[in-house]
Amino acid sequence: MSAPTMSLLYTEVEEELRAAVRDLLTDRSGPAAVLARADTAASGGVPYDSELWTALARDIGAAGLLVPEELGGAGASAREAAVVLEELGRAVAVVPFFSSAVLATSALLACDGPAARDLLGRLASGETTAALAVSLAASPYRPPEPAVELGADGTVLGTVTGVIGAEVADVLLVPVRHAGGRALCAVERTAPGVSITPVTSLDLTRPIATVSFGGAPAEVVAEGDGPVRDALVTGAGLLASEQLGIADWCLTTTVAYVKERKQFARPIGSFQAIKHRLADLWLEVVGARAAARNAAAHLACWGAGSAGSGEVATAVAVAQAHCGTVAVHAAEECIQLHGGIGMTWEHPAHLYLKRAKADEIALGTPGDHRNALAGLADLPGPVS
Amino acid sequence: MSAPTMSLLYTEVEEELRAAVRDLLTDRSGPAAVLARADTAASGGVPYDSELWTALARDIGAAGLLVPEELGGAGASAREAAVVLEELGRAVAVVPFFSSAVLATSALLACDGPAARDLLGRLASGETTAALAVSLAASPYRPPEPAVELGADGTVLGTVTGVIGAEVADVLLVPVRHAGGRALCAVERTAPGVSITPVTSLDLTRPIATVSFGGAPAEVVAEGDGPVRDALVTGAGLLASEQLGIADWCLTTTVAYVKERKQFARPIGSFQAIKHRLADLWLEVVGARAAARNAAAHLACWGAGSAGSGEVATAVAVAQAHCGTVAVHAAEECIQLHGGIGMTWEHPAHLYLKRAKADEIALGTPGDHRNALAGLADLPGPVS
Amino acid sequence: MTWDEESVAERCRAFLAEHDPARMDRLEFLRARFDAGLAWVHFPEGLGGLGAPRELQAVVERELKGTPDNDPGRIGIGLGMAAPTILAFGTEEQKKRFLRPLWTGEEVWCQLFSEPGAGSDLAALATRAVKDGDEWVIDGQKVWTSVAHRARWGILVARTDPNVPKHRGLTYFICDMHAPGVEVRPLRQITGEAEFNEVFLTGVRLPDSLRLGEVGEGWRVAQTTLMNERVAIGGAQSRRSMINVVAATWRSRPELRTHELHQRLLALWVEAEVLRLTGARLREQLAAGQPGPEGSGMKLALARLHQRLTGLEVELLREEGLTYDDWTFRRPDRVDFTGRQAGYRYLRAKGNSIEGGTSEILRNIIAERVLGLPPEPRTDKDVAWKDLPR
Amino acid sequence: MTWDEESVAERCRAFLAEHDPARMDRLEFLRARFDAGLAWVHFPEGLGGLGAPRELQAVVERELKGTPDNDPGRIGIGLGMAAPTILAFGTEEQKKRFLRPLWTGEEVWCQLFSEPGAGSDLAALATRAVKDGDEWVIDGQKVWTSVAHRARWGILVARTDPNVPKHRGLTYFICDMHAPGVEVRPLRQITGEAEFNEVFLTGVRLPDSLRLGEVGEGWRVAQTTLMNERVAIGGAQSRRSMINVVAATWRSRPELRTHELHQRLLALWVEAEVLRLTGARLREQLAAGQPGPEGSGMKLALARLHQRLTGLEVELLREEGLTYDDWTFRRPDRVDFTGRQAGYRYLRAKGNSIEGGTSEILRNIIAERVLGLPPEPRTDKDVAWKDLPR
Repeated sequence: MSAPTMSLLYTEVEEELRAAVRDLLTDRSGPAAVLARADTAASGGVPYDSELWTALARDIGAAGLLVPEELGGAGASAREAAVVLEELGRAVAVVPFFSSAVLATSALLACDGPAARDLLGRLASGETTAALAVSLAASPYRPPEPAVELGADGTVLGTVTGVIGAEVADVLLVPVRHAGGRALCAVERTAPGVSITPVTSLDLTRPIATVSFGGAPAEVVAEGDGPVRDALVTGAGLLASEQLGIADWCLTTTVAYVKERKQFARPIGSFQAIKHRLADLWLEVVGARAAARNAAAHLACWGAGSAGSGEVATAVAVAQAHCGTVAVHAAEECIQLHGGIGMTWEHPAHLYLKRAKADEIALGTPGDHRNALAGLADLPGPVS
Repeated sequence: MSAPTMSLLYTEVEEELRAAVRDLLTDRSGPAAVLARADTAASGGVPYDSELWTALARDIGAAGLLVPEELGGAGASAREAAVVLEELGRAVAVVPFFSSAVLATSALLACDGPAARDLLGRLASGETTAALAVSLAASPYRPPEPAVELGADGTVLGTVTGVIGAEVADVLLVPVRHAGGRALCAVERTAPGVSITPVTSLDLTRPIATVSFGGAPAEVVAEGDGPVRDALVTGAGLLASEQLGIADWCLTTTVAYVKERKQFARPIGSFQAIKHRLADLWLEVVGARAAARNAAAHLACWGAGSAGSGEVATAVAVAQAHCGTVAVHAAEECIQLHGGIGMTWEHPAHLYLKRAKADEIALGTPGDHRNALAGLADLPGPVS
Repeated sequence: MTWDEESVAERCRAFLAEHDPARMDRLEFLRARFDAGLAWVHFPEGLGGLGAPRELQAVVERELKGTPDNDPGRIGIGLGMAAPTILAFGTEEQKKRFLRPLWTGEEVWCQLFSEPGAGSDLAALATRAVKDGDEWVIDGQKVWTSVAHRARWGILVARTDPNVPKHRGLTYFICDMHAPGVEVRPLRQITGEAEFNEVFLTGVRLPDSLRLGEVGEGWRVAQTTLMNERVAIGGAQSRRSMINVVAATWRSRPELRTHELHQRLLALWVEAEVLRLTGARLREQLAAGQPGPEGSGMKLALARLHQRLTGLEVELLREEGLTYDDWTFRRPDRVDFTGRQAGYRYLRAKGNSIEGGTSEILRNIIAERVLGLPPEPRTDKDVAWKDLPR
Repeated sequence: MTWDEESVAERCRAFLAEHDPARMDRLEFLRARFDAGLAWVHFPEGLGGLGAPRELQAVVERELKGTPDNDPGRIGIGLGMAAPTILAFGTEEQKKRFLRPLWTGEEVWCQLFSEPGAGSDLAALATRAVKDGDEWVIDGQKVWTSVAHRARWGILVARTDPNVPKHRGLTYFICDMHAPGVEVRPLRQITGEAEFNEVFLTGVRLPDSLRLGEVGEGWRVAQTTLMNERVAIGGAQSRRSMINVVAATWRSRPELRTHELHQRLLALWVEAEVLRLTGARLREQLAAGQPGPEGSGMKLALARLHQRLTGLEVELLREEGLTYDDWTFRRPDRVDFTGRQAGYRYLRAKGNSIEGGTSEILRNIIAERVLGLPPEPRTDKDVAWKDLPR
């Protein structure tokens, strides 16, 4: 791979990747399919589509995008992962890409040593899926204290709530505390003492679960909490691209609807108040694209060492502060401008609203990211 | 006078007072007259209209509205003063009603003793005008430390900035510090050592000045800082009615303009985006009226002792938090929806914008008032 | 006679002296209360009222506090929309027949107005009513019909003349929900439950005696219903306001607070308080016989406030905000906007700016009827309904 | 030839070797630079350019840094609006005559478009141009004309045919501002100064050689001018951005900070940064030959941002925000939105959403041209201008 570019545009390679993902999702994860998955989730089932995941992870190679080539991955960068997330957001697809190929993989990429490398190799092939056992509501600015304890006997004990992708993970990466401080451990899903309890989630297309470790054998993949911090920053920055995808779908779908829907013998999209609101929303989405691209470009260069961590953190915080709000706003406007039909279960708009709202909380709220900018942009708060 | 009512409507007596004030202002303080006053201010002159003030203060009796009947006043309440302020706001009239008949008078009403009573009698007749030498930007929640010192020889030394109505005041009420603590002093405008320097003000219709006391003889009218605190709370609460008047003028004038102004062969007020914005603005103004009336009613009952100070403070803070923002928003929409003509000096809209913006800062910003509600409404901030 | 607070209170005490709720069947008590004119005092005598000023109803509620009530949450559409319309446009027979069991709750009512193709543009509705002898034959589809599955009667607007402009070809009916050809299907919504229904009307035969108002006057009759609906929604003083729900969460969870959320909460608290005062002022105006135009805005403002408050609450709760209480597809007995859990409140509030008139339509109404702004150019006012583009 | 970065740089160095600015008259230097094709490299050869890609202008600016410039702030209308229009629609004679002194700054240009009755609806303008032999006689009133009092030429749109629909009866002219009948009056604005003028045109005679484009084609020509204006406003990378001005105040005045202001400032900082990135992405697209529609939105977004930022700054300054620097009625030489004092910036920013296309018009443009939403019903498109309601 050539050195990542800081360009805010999409490269040709990125556009090709997007086309492949979009084709797959159009085939396998259209609105009806996703609604069926949501019904499964609403009935207490696990909604993930393992065939879709296999096609995405293995055939397109999305699982190993961030994994270096020498470990069997694509050796691509955050830029390409961002494009995949845009498409997954646009389809509210029910796959563990973000949980495994972004969050868990980013954590492992920040680990040294053979255990992490072995795991990365397994993830790259798409045969193994991992989950980072950290609450989705964790903020990169205040990473949670590890709730799990690593005993002297090499087993882990404790419970983590709010975990995504755990139901379909083969390996759980869990931050632990032990006598020497903190570490990141890998636990096989099938190990004795591991239990995963689904929680009724607001977001039907990416449910959360409670993960309990009742003395399960664990392998330390890294000491310290650096890997978790890196994963939360990378995850936050890339989540902005998923939010962009959500917002883009909501805007596009709403624009198409108001062109068709007639009331008072006119398309409702010819009413000026609606036109102006959609123009404003379009501006927000245009800004979201620039901000999300900027975060991805900075994360890509961070990997390559050419962007300082302050710049990366600023790019991530700006993207999250903006995109998190835009996605919710777009989903809310989508519902409102669809009128009654947008309030029905059978129209997919609600799936986007629920995803957008969950994403707003995920990995720092917009307010958390703005507050982080107080330090990053030298805009200190009141002297108390 | 009968006991003040907590009604949010206007009483018949209030409506009669309003009609009298509005008639006077229509005659003497129309847009052209106010623009001429503003030109005077812009050229460095003192814009106050003393004839108008005489008519308002003496003939209508506005100067003594808040002064008890036994001291020669009208013995009316904050409700009536609020109605006068609505009309003065609607006309951005250039008179010292707020500075003298509200701020200075409220301070004196909180004083005991013959000196204050004498002064109130002089103010009630409308022959004497007073100014409270406190910055207009002072917040009732953090009253400023007195900048003026009262010496053992009974003279005052120090400078106060941001004072309104000083240029036309006969008496200056100045908070002082002295060996025994704090006090409120009265200083005659003509006393030796008093100098008043006009400042170029954003608000052309209510300029501010710097008031310096270079050893002027002073009379103590009250010990302590209670009178200043009372005046700031009363002033803030009643300023909401002025802001309501500003907002109401801006809305009414804009609605009238967009009905007349044609572009694209239609009145611009027939365009839906403009209609919706004005509907939203109307809702804000409706809320401003309820909030301003509520503050006035509570202040009226506070005087009569039937509303607790927490309730009064809440009513004042809510009114200020809302009305301060609404007045600025209404003035900004007024300029925008007038298009180019609203940007010209010859159209009065800018006078309202400048007054609204200055009022937003006056006696606590909307943010200050919201923050006060954290305590008043039991909505505490973060545990730090 | 002219009623005042004292005479109404006296009437209540006399009624209670003769009707001890502890020793009577609940329904018998309610029927007797209706017959005593203590159902809705501003209704005429003989129709559950005393012909008294509306605000004296508060005296009745105070005096009869603790006695069995008609469970107004269950029969809101009857009380808030059907009853005032029947009172205004019904024949004497219709008033006598329908108002009493409506008020006692013996007969539940629903509203058959909206259609898939006629939401904001209600006058464009397509459900047909064709006269056949002394009967009308109804065919069409209605939607957003709450409690249709429990309803005995529905208020229905249908098109009786497609050859005139849309507002002029409508007629208002009382629909017998037990008649053959009425099919009710639950309509699941984004909260997971089915609070509403779709109602399919296929060859439903209604006697002409169930027509309310004149043939072709349906739009005017419906305006009365809609006006009452918006007043009911916007003017409702809910026992448990949304701001108090969110404030309670805030107070009980200090660990969740941030400066950013604090500022937003304070701003919303002010907005809620201003709205409360606006509503109080409106009620004062109504009581003083000066009905102000503020009512039109209350529903609009409440919808926005509830949406912002519930959005804030979900965000404030963080990990708990990622959860939901129950997605089960069921038909709730009643709706409580402030009930259940934060996620439900957030999702349900999205409907507040759509149901009973969208916020967009309400802004049009304020702009035109309150501010007097000119209408937009209309292309649909003078065209026969059948020739309108769809 | 095909120009690239290196060959343009080489040309600059060669030019400098022959023209030492230290030893030349400033104007002579600028004229020589124009003649060397280094004025605007994307213009054709002989007209101040090299026929090179637009982005290579940056190379010229870098190489010639420190040499005398044409003071673009003083002649922005000529550079940003007149020049591209003359290039697109002018005759060879017009291009030769006007572009060189326009670029060197010897001749200042102004824009005579808006009228008191034709702002957003520019095509409704009423200034008449009547043919009289080989001349046109102009009568009418223009407004919002900056630098009219210093201008040698003005770009003018006038009505040549009132009997056809408004867009079709317009013709574009170059107005000789020294011609008899041109009267310029300063127009005082809310900041106190007169940045703009009213221009009264009374029997002004212009030779037909000053017509730009065909008779009746004025609307199309004017679109080129307006498009360039909006790109110039929205795409300008100001040296000193408003957010930095406010941030500097914030940093230097810790005693003024509150949590409320802090949250608002942080939100605006994010908005400014997102807008900066949007602009950067737009420029990348332009450079890559994929002009995106984002340009239309930049002006809209900048206006809103500047208004919020300046409003925040005045509030933040508290007592200082109650003051103003100078109300003197004067004609400023140039406008610096970020200059002077907070009160001035606040008032001046109010114009940002009006001048060069109101925010309302820009939203219409985005909705229709970018999102493809249907137009509103129009009643003024097929009516002769003289029959339109006013």
